[in-house]
Amino acid sequence: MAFWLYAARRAAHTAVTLVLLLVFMYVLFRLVPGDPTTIMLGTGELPFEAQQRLRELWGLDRPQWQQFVTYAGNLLTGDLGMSFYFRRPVIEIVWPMLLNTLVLMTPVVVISIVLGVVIGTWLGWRRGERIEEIGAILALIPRALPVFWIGIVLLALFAYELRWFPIGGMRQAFFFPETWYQELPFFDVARHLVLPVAAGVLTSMADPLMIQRTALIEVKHEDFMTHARARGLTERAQRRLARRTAFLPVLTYSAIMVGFAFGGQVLLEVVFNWPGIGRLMVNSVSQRDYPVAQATFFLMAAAVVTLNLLVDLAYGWLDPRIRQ
Amino acid sequence: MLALDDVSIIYAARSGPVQAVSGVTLHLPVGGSLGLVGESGCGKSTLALAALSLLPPEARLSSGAVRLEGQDLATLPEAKLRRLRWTRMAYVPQSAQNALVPVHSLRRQFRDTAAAHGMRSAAADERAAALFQRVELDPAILDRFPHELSGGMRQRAMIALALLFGPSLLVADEPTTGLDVIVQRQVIDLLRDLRTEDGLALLFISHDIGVVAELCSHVAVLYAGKVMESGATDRVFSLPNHPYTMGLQRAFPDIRHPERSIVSIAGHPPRLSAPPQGCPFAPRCPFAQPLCHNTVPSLVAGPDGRAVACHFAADAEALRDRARDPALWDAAA
Amino acid sequence: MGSNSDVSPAEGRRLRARRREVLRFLGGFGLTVPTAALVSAIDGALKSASAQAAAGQPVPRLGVYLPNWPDQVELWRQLSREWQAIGIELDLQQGTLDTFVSQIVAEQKLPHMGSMSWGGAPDRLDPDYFLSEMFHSRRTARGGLNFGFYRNEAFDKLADAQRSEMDPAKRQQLVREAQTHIVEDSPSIVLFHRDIIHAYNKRRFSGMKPILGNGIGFPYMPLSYMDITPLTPRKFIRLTSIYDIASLNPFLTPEIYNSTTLRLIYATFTTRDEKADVMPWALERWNIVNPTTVDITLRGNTKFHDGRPATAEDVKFTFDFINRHRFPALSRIYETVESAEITGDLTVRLKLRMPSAPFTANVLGYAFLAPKHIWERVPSNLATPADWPNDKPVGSGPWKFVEWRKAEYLQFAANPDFFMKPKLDGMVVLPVPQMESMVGMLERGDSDMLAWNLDMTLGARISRNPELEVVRTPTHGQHEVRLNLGMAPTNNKAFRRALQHVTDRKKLLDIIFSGAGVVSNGAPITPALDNWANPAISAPEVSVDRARAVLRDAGFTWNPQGRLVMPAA
Amino acid sequence: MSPFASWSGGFGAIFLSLVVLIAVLAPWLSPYDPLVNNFDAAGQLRRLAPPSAAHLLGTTYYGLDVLSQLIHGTRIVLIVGITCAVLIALIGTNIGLIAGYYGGRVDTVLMRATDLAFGVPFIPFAVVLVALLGPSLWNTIIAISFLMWRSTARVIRSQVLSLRERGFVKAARIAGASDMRILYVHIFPNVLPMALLYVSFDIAWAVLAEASISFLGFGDPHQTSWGQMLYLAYVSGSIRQAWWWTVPPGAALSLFVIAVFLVGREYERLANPRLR
Repeated sequence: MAFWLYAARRAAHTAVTLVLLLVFMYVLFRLVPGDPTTIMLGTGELPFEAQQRLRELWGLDRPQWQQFVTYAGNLLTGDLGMSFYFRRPVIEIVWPMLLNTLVLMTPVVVISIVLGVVIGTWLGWRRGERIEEIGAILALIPRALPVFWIGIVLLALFAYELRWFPIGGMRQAFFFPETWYQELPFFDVARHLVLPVAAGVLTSMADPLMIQRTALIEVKHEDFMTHARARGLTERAQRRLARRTAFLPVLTYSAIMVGFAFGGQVLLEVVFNWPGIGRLMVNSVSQRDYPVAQATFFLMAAAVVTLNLLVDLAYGWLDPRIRQ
Repeated sequence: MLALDDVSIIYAARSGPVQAVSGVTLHLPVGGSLGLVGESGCGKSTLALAALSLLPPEARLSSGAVRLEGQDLATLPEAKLRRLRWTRMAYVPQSAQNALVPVHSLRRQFRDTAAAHGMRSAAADERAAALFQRVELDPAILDRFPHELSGGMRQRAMIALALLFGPSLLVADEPTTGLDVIVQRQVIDLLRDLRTEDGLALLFISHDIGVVAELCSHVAVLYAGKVMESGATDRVFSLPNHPYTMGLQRAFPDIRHPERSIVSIAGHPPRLSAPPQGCPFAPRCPFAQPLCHNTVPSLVAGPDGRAVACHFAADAEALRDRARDPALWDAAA
Repeated sequence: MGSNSDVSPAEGRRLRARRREVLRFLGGFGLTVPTAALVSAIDGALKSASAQAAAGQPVPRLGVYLPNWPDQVELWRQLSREWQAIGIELDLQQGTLDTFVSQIVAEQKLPHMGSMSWGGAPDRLDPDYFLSEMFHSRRTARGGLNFGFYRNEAFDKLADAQRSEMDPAKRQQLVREAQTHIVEDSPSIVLFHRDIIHAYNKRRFSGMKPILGNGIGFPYMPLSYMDITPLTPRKFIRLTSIYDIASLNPFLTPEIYNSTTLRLIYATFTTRDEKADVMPWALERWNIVNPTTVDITLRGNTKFHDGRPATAEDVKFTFDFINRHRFPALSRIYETVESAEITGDLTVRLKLRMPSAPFTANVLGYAFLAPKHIWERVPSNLATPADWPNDKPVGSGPWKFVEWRKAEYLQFAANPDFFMKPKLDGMVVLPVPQMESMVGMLERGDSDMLAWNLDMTLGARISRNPELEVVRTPTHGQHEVRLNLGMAPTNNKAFRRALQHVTDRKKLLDIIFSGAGVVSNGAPITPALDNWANPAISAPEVSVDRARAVLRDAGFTWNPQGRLVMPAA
Repeated sequence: MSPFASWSGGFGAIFLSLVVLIAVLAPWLSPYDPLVNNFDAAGQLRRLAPPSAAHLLGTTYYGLDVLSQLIHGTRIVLIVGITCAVLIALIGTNIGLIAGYYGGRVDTVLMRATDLAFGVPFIPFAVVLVALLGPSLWNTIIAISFLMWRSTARVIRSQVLSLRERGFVKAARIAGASDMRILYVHIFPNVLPMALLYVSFDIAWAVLAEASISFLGFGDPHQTSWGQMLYLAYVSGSIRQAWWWTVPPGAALSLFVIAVFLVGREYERLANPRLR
């Protein structure tokens, strides 16, 4: 019962955070000068009078507070509004891009955490050995490289020089399989995924790795690890035990990591020409397409905030100590 | 059963090597019981870990040998050692709270231990239930997590876990610390029953000489990593030959002499990174003479199977008399 | 473990404490002081001065707006240095395109000058755009593109006259004369007309048609794709472009890339040929009855992509539809065309609100044939039919819509029913937002044509590849520096003319675009557009001495530090 | 501590000192003005010239000397890194201190703000801010600092939560010390080591963030930061052709960040005995 109360309270907090976020973003975007019609005005594609008419049609001539009331009201009914730039419901614009982004981000996050935990455990287990010192520094190096730079280097090597992988994009517009494995359903997307995922994993892996390593070093000194050794558990079983216990901080971090991944996603998407939500967001900011920019911002933020909530709740499941 | 011959252990610390245990020799016969007493930091726990060959990586056996049933543990390959652990020798650590895996249920911990030695889960469950009854715990508790149990229940579960394979040696490191008196009593009774009924050899570590006196036939008094005195428990505690034992004895309430006031030995144990030149206890010893500060006394075996490391062991009778005065101990500081 | 913790805690603590003391000091003092210094330094450097120049005083640092594009940044790095020769200094304020629009066009806050580049949209081939839109005093109103506040009655008259002059020869005269005013008054420093450079795979395709302002690959002029011929069994071409379209509704967007791409599906009534002359496209012919009456005749046998025949009904519907809904994107159509009457099966008579010389090119060339049977059934609950998604566009143009996957590709199939049948089976446009990837795709063979402004250095690299061909085409688009005539010293004609003399257009073009382009003669119409350019105008002589002489004659002096000083009142 | 570990910390420290030295001496060290186009004897622009004796690291698309740009870039890196780190430390530490010390509603509000900051995707937000404020170095710094305080605030708060229950804080409170005094005289020095550790990492993050923002084309076009160099190389399509233009700034950036990490690690080792 207490758990449900706790969960409900956390959920309420999350909801408040989301609402605040929404207002914050709305205000932020309205502060940016110009609207989508001004850009067409500036390139001389739209005369001033026509621009004014467009602003009327799109409701941009109304006072800000009225626009906000409309926006918030629509939002309550699940309507994210209409994109100025695409003149379609925002959800139709954002949804496919969000899916594309998830296709790229999910493997990045999952592989980063799995590899980070495995390697971090290994390094922590080897604490004090020279190989651990070198390994820890090696793990720091890709973390220090800008992700777009890694992407460029990977592209130069594996796409331009060796030609093993495509230059960018998510699919080849017209892909004609030549051999049996190329006919596998996701082959085309998969081969487009390799390089961006590699670049993403290289940079995202270091954090869970270092956290896992530190946690493991601390866990290793716990009495129950000595006791596990005394019980004659095999080294593998001991390491598994340590990994399982040390995983909790990584779990907490994973929610933050998804946030970072969302934030850094745009660089990967630019370098690898991935049709995802990060590029959509940056473009919609440049195009002053507020409804889309707000929705993308909000979706990302909501994902992070909600994940935080889920992680908090999952914590209870993974760490029975705080389950009450 | 268990024999420690001239064991010395050195810790590699940042400031330099630290001799935590030096030249300790102990013997625990099959079914026997040996208590190790001393203040915290005297090397008891290190010795216990050494007996199980569980020293942390930064510690190393610099001399001597630990033999279990005649086998030198140091020469055994890790795989053999692993199989020896828990089947032949089990361990009840200081705090069951920290020693049980917090994220696993007790059943899981029984099963994992069993699996490490090739016992199936079903068999482990059956054995765990039986052992729980043996330690007077409800087998339903097996599905609980450590934090859901009281301290006494945890400690008993810990003992039950130690008995999983019916080991012949049990090393118990302060198993009663942090428990309230009634629970302490239950645990001690349990250990005594195990010893007498199951013929378990017990290496019992405590700072509480009362408990040791109750559980162990033999005792070794440790100070600064060295044995100060050893022998049959009743003899050592009724007629201590070493001033440290005398002080230690005065530091605990004695049911036989409730009128005695409790003293504390003034001062602190020496820093092991820079041990004193002579007798390690000399700086705190109310009877210390110049000789004590210069020369390390060696452990001399006595006629009745006792041994003592004191230059003035011969004068023990007189010292015991003087030690009755509580003021003496406070003045030494 | 037990024995370890009591080893040397005191000593360790002492050591650590001492270290911490030191680090604390370093952290507290060592970081704050230099940072405070740095912050104030940055702050000082960023303070801008854009004050008006007073008579007899040194000219203050001149405020310059520039977009934060690399070529613009390089341009101003050059100009800042060159203009030092006449003793002026610049204060550069870079912004994004939209800050430019909202600040300068909408809010009319141009500092002393601002630089812009104007693309070569097809309607700008008509001289009216670069004359009237940019320099007519009417366009100094808020939102107008005469944001430097140039006002000259004589010029206004000429600009108005050429607009309604339907006789090409007379119009040519008027246009050429109007340009002389711009050159004389120097409200703008027109720099150069950068060439359009596209590249394609010549082993796979032939028949590319370079068109002024369009190159071989832009969709601005539909004619450019008509003769592309496959040389391999693959009969569809893949082209890469930086942009993607935003909408499939041709009534919605005025953005040039989007609107011209949709006009591949929706045939415009007229179009321009390789020589930039107007030619009929959806029309069979047009006939100017009088300056405000035009008869247009649709081609016989025109079919929409869904197989329904197109008739005069559809033509009339199109104009009525635009007039009724007043689509902002199509303002030039409803502002020009008053009404449309059916006069035959395929003939419609258009009544114009006023005589318009650019009518056949810019109105008939921009209006497209919309199928009545589809657009009359657009849901009425929309604020405007321009908001209808139009997911399956049906037009009568040379290319049929197949599929659009946003940010991935846009696919067309050839329309065999169009009077001029494409030689290809289809076309795929791949939006690739990075030049590097576009070049890479072309080199790897992942694309067949690079339809975006290449740079000559990249062009040289590409042309070393035996499979690839680079095509350079001039354009009427331009880079210019607009001067603010509303404030000193840029309100001084001699000052503006002096700037013309210290601006080495050739050198700028060489450095910024590897010389790929046409240097401006100072007039807003490119010399490459020989129909409209004034051959009598030649580029101002590049000479610091000349510039200084012009300034000296106008009363400017220089102070001992070499700074330009305003003439005494 | 193994010799290798101290060696790596030492390497970081030496490299950073070198960067500072280069930044200070940039005008004397760089062979050319980093913003002046170079022409050859025939008056031709040295466009994308490969490394030679005259230009050790070649030239850029506009004929600028890469080595000189690289050298001047150290200044931007230091300005961005240090300014951001200080701003972040100022904001983050104070929010953490106040939230942790006062608890209750203050804590709730400040932590809600921190949650909010964690929810905002960083790069897109920076892009919006730059669009709002205009592209300049100072605005980039503001955009970076505006969000990055979040981690510092959280960590400092949790430290303060445990510190405020300690004897010395209670004693100070009983002795009647003001909240200000307790916070900044008693508690602050104890969280300083952790704050400084975060400062060191913030330097690294800030430098990477500046490079990312520049790379997306929202940087200050008049500053030759390393990120700006990469951006220009990228948009001019010279990444593969002119390795001398793309490798040095990328490598310098990475080395700088690695050096900061190593020094931070070494510092952490000193400050946090558990990790020894």
